Amino acid sequence: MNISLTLLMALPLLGAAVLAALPKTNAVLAKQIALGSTILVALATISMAIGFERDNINLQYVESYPWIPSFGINYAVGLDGISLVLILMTTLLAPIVVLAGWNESQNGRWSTKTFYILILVLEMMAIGVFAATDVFLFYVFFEAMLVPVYFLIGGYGTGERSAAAVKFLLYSLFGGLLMLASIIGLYVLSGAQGGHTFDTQALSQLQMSSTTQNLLFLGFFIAFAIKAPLWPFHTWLPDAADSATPGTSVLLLGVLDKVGTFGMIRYCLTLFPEATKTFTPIIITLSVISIIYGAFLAIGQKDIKRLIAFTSISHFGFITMGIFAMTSQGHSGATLYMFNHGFSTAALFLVAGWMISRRGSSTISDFGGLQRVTPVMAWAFFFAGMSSLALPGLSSFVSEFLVLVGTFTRYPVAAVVATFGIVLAALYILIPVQRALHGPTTAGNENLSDLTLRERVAIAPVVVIILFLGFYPSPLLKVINPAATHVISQMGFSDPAPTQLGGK
Amino acid sequence: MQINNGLVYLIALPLAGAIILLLAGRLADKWGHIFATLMSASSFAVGLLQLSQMLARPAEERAVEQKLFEWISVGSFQVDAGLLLDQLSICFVLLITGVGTLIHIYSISYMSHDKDRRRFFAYLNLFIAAMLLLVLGNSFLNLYVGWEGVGLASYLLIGFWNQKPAYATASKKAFIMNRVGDMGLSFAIMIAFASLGTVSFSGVKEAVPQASTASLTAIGIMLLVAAVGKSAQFPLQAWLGDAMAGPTPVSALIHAATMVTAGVYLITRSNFIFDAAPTAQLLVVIVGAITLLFGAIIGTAKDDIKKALAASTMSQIGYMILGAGLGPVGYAFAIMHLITHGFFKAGMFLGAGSVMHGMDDEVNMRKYGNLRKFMPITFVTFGLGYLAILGVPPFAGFYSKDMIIETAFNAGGIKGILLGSAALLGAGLTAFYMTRVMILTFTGTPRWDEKADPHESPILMWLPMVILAIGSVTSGFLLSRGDALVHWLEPLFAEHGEHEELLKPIVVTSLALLMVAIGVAIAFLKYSRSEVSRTAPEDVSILTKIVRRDLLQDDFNEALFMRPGQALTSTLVKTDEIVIDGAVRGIGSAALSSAGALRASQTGFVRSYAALILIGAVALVAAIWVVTK
Amino acid sequence: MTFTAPVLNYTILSPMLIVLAGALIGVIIEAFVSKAFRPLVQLILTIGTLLLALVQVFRIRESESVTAAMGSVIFDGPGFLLQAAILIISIISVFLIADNENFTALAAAIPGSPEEHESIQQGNKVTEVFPLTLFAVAGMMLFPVSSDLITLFVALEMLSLPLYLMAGLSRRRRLLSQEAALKYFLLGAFSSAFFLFGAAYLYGYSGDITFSGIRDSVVGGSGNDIFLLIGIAFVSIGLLFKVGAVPFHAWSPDVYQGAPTAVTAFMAAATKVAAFGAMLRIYYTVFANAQWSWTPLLSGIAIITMLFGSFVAIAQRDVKRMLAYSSIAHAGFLLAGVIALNKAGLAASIFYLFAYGVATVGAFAVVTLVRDSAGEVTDLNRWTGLGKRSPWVASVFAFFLLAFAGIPLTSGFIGKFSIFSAAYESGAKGVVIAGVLSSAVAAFFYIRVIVLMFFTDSHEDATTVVIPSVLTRITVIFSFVITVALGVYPSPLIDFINKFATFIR
Amino acid sequence: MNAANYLYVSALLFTIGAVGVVVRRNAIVVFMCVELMLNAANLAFVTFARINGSIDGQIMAFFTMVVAACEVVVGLAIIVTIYRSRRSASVDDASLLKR
Repeated sequence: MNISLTLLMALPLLGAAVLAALPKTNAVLAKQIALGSTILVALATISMAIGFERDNINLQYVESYPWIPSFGINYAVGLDGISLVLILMTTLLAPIVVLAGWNESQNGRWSTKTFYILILVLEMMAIGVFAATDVFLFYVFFEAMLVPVYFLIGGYGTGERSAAAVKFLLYSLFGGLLMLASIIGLYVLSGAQGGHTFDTQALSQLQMSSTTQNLLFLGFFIAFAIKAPLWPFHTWLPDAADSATPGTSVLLLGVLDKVGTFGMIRYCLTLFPEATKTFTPIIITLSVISIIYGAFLAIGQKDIKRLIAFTSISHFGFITMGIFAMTSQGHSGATLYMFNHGFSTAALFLVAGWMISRRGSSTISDFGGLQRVTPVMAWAFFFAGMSSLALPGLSSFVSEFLVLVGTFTRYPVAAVVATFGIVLAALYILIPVQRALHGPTTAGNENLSDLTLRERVAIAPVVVIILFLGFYPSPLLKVINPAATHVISQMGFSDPAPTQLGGK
Repeated sequence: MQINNGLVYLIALPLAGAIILLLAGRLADKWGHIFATLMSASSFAVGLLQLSQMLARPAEERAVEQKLFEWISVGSFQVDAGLLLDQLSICFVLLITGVGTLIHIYSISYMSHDKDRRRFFAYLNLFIAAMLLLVLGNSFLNLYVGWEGVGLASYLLIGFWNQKPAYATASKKAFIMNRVGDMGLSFAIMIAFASLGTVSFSGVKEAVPQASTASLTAIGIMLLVAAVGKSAQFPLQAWLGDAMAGPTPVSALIHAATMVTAGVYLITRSNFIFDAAPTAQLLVVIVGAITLLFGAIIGTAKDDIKKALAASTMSQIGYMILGAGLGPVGYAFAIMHLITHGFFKAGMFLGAGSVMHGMDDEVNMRKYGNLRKFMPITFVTFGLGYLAILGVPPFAGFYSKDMIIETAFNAGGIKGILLGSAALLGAGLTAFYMTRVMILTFTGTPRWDEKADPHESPILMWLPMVILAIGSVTSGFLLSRGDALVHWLEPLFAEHGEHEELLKPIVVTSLALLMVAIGVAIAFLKYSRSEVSRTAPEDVSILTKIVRRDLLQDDFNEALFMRPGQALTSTLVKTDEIVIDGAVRGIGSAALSSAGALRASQTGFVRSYAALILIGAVALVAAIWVVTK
Repeated sequence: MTFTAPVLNYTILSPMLIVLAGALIGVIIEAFVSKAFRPLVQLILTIGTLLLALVQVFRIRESESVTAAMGSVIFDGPGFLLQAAILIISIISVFLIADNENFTALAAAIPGSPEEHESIQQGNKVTEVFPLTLFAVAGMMLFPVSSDLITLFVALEMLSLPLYLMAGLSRRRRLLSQEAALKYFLLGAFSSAFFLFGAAYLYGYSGDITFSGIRDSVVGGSGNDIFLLIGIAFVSIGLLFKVGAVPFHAWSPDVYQGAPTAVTAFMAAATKVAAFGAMLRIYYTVFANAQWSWTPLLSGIAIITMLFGSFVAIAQRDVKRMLAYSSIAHAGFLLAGVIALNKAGLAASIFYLFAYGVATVGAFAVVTLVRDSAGEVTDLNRWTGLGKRSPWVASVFAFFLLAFAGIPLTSGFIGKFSIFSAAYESGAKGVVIAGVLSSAVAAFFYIRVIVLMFFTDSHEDATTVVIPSVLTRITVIFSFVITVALGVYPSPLIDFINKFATFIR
Repeated sequence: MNAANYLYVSALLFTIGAVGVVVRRNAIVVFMCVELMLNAANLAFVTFARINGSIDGQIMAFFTMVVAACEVVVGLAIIVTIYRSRRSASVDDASLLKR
């Protein structure tokens, strides 16, 4: 058996162990070790991605060992195109976050090394949650991930950090417990139909009444909708993003929240195809509400971090809509969107974080005229903003357009309403751009320093990835497409053939 | 179709210029402007080379394609990054790179005092690249990339002096109103894919015969929305006036000669859709007619020279849209007017820039006067452009505008009469406000501010003006000689049958010239005979006030979109906090208070605990009795 | 008439006899060994006894004959598992009890009196607590293996009486401690009376005091159902009182708070194992065929218990009271295992009892470490900032709380999963949903404590964490390791339990 | 005489005892009420032994008495201690632990 995935998960843990053995005083060494480990993990992931057979729709790098045999629980991991892409995103973001947030840990309650131990543990769990092919294993990672994030927000954040951390944790736990009820339901059903198992493939073959299926589906879906977050389960996100350090926010919005949308694909759709069809209209509606609502709230924010959080709510609306549109464009687009959103949010949060740490305030109106004072930083922020509003030529455009086109072929009304989101996106990006970067340089901003070399090195790969994938998304799409098409065809859907309006 | 792997250089050269200048930062301050100009010029050279190759081929084989790479491919949604150079796009390529290069040259001098000149040239190069992508893309989606790319460049250039809040706001406004239009383009592409299964020009063209009219009409209307946004047509015209916040060369290049004409390009490029969707086509002409009047009316009351020219641009593009909406017979005339307009309007804008250069960046024409003495070259070039826009024979505008008016009359029935009359009226109004500009600026008595020091601009500035002026004089004649342009473009458009002529061409021409003469005369009477005050008179009719407020376009947008939008936003922000988050917090505090209440049940008295056990026992027995009954 | 000697089958009884013998020797030591040596000797004796009993339990786990003392005791698989669990939990609890800071110098002295001062100065120790513990352990071991009503009742009293006394032995705040003892005693006796009355009716129903006899009557359905129902109801009250189910829970917060923390730990963990052990046996064997009558009621009580425990815990300001309410909530979860009435439920319950018991002792062990000059501090407001001052202690405590909350990778999660899935399998979906919801509520207060410890800046009257004694350290580390191990790789224990988890009827 | 009557008496005694526990304040009296309940149970045991014709119930009664005696020992010890501390045997006075 190929144990690459396990080794990949062991790498960050190894880094964390080395860190734990370090003395508390040597903060710089801790940072270097953390950076080294995350880079190693990223390289390892890239090499796995190169070895991935793109046209093979079966899971690859499969591993399976009995874990709790009496419950039919296995330690089972494997990759398809979707999970590979998400793991790639996670491991690429991790070193960037470490490098970008080099000094983030210094205002924390605990030492620097603890910060990086938490980050590395989180990275390991994120890999695990995307790679798991056993529902129980997935759940374990899903819940256990909360703990490092909780301490990252509560211990190293700013402002009302502990309240935000608690809110985040309670929301997530609540969703997780609902999912636990559903998992128990699946477990019992599988026991009645040929032996207890948690294997995703086997569970998708279960027979169940439509009521049962609907209830179990809801258990999963609400958990994922909280995590994603979908309106109206979103109110934890702005608070969490407001309080967390920028790096943590990147991991929170960029990686952790993707577990929600990933879970929808991997579990809601595959395990409960019938219930999915039942609930699709509602979910599409919620997604569209999220898109528009998130955009409007973003426009109304005065705090830059909250603004970014609300833009993400809007973006997650797009992702969810793409998933449930049940077309190959929507589905591939949604997965690509997850990847792209990771980087565009990373860019926004990291640059915003640098701005905030220099200015000592996160209120948008405290900035002003930064373009003349700190041109590189201003450019970076502007670029991140353009990526967030899905400017053609940048990666998010491809995914957003695919989602819209994919949705339009099946749910034209939803797609049309969602498209209004792109105008609102222009507003919620350009308003802060104008207030923070343009206009006369406001008092207090005259002496801000521009990005340092370290910060430039950190943001450069993000910029390159966003640009590159904007013009040439094929490498990712070729990995995603087979998996996405597979999911849809399993559900019994195929892309709608071109149909004329109003007949001919 | 033939393959030509050289097309990419058209875009790559200016794009490389932009990237290098942006990345190099201050290092490139010394040579950036020259480098950018060279990039633009090389692109022009490549364009000329392509033209010469194209001329060498027979008419049906002139179009060439280049597939760069597979861009987006998911299921049946297959879009390659591909370029298409045909007779239509070569016109644009040459216009963009040619006028673009001239404006680069002009800007070297115009922006020489600005310490961010390098950045300005980077943006200019970026614009050229994006605009070329717009006209070279071989599918609607590729076009879309260029479409938003020019929007971005326009945003950056309008807001080039964004340290002034009003300028920053203007750039934001332009971008957002453009996005509204872009939304239309998105819809068009989505509908095209959903109903025709393809988004490439060639694919859509092939699919049109099988498509339902409803689909095509929907696509056409959405394309029109896109065109309306980008070309500042009614009702999305409000941004163009504010866009004059950008440096004047920007106004000349982007907001006169090229970007704003992208809507015309889009409609012409999609001729096969509009030809099959009469309703959409009707909307196109309506929009064109309204805008040409709208812009002209606004132009009559503008004191800001650049805004007056902007209003004129709006109006002239209205003519082009009108022409493009008139079907196969009108496309070529729309393009012709587009090209001639590119020359004379760019020339006039550069002239305006030259004036401002000498007048300490003053834009209020009421503070000009008698400048012909001090700026002879500017006066002459501007004057040639003036004659061209009026449509005085044999200047360029005469050929192109006259054709559009004529075709409008020939559209048939009431429609033809209405459109033709609107176009005629527009010609008169144009004559009025342009004459007003000429009089206020170049004649009369000086009304200058103290700081003004009018002088002729340096050669780098007047040379492009001269070249453009030559174009303003000759282009119309050259393009229409033997219907050169019409025949050149013929392979792209559907055959058009002979129309019955409502009015003979000579009648139309005479009417048009008459209108022009009336307009000029009124302007002379009004402004030349009496002293012009340095401030705009306040005791004017309500109608004038409305026209001065741009026909209330901003008030309208504010009342209808901005304020309700802001109200909605703040309501939603409160709702989120009070209702949604409030519900969650409410559950939390309800749990806490109920916990407090339950906690009180623990009184500390052992007898009450015993009583609880006793009650529990009784309840249990009772429950058992009920359950087993 | 010839006298037939009863067959006692000492092998089966040996673990309990060992413990009882140890207890008796302990009493003798009290009389003969000098004060100075008593604590050490008693400790060694107690631990030795318990270890020996544990070894013996394991040695006889697969013995052929399972009944002893003429059918009064039945040592089957679950009996073995429960006795082993009780012994392990007792051992780590005794480590805490050995910390003499917890106990009064002279129980008979009036609080604050000169005698008490004198006694403290002489360095007196209440070493009687060791034999009392052993007696209680013996009772606990007997409780789940009892096989007739007499033995059951005697075992119940045997485990209760020493605990009543131990609850009153606190060194600090003795009035509270005595009050706790009084309340525990009065209410305990009160509930015993209910239990006994119910036992009488079961006897009246079947004419037999052995479990098998009563079971046969239930299966046959020959007797008077009203007697059976009264019997079930009243016996249940006695058992539900011991496990602290609502509405028979009222004693537990007060007693948990008032009793010396080491005793609370022992009581909370070991009593729960014993009481649930007996409950499982009775409901799974004796009452199984009358489930139509009691499942709905028990489900209702389970739901109320879970929700009540979780909700009221939110509002607590004292860490021991909070843990008491948490234990009420856990009693509710465990009742789900009783309701399940299947093999999975039995195995899950035993796993849960062990995991929860160990974590509970560990949590209380941490509580004993947080002190100021006047002894233990249980006021949560003074726990603020503990994570800053003593990161390790706070982290371990946080980990136990996460285990109580059922976060994955802790034993609590596996326990919760297995017990809920068993309940779901038997159709008790309502209980599962209530369990899930109350878990969410419960998470709220566990997290609150974590917030206090880690994310709140400390007050001036901050507490300190004493350096733990070796014994306490062993307890904490052992509990921690078990809680982690059962969360990460529970398979060996689950398989082991599955192998034995079948009641012999 | 009908054996059921003994059961009624036993139930009556049990109820009196239970109510007594709830209403009386003196710890000794409360404890005596508990004893009354235990004896009510004993009476039931003996009655059932008679009805069923088996001897187990009577044995149970003896065990109960022994256990009750043990309980008295423990109980009185606790009550006396608390009386010495508080100079009061009222159970209501011992109510520091609450909420």
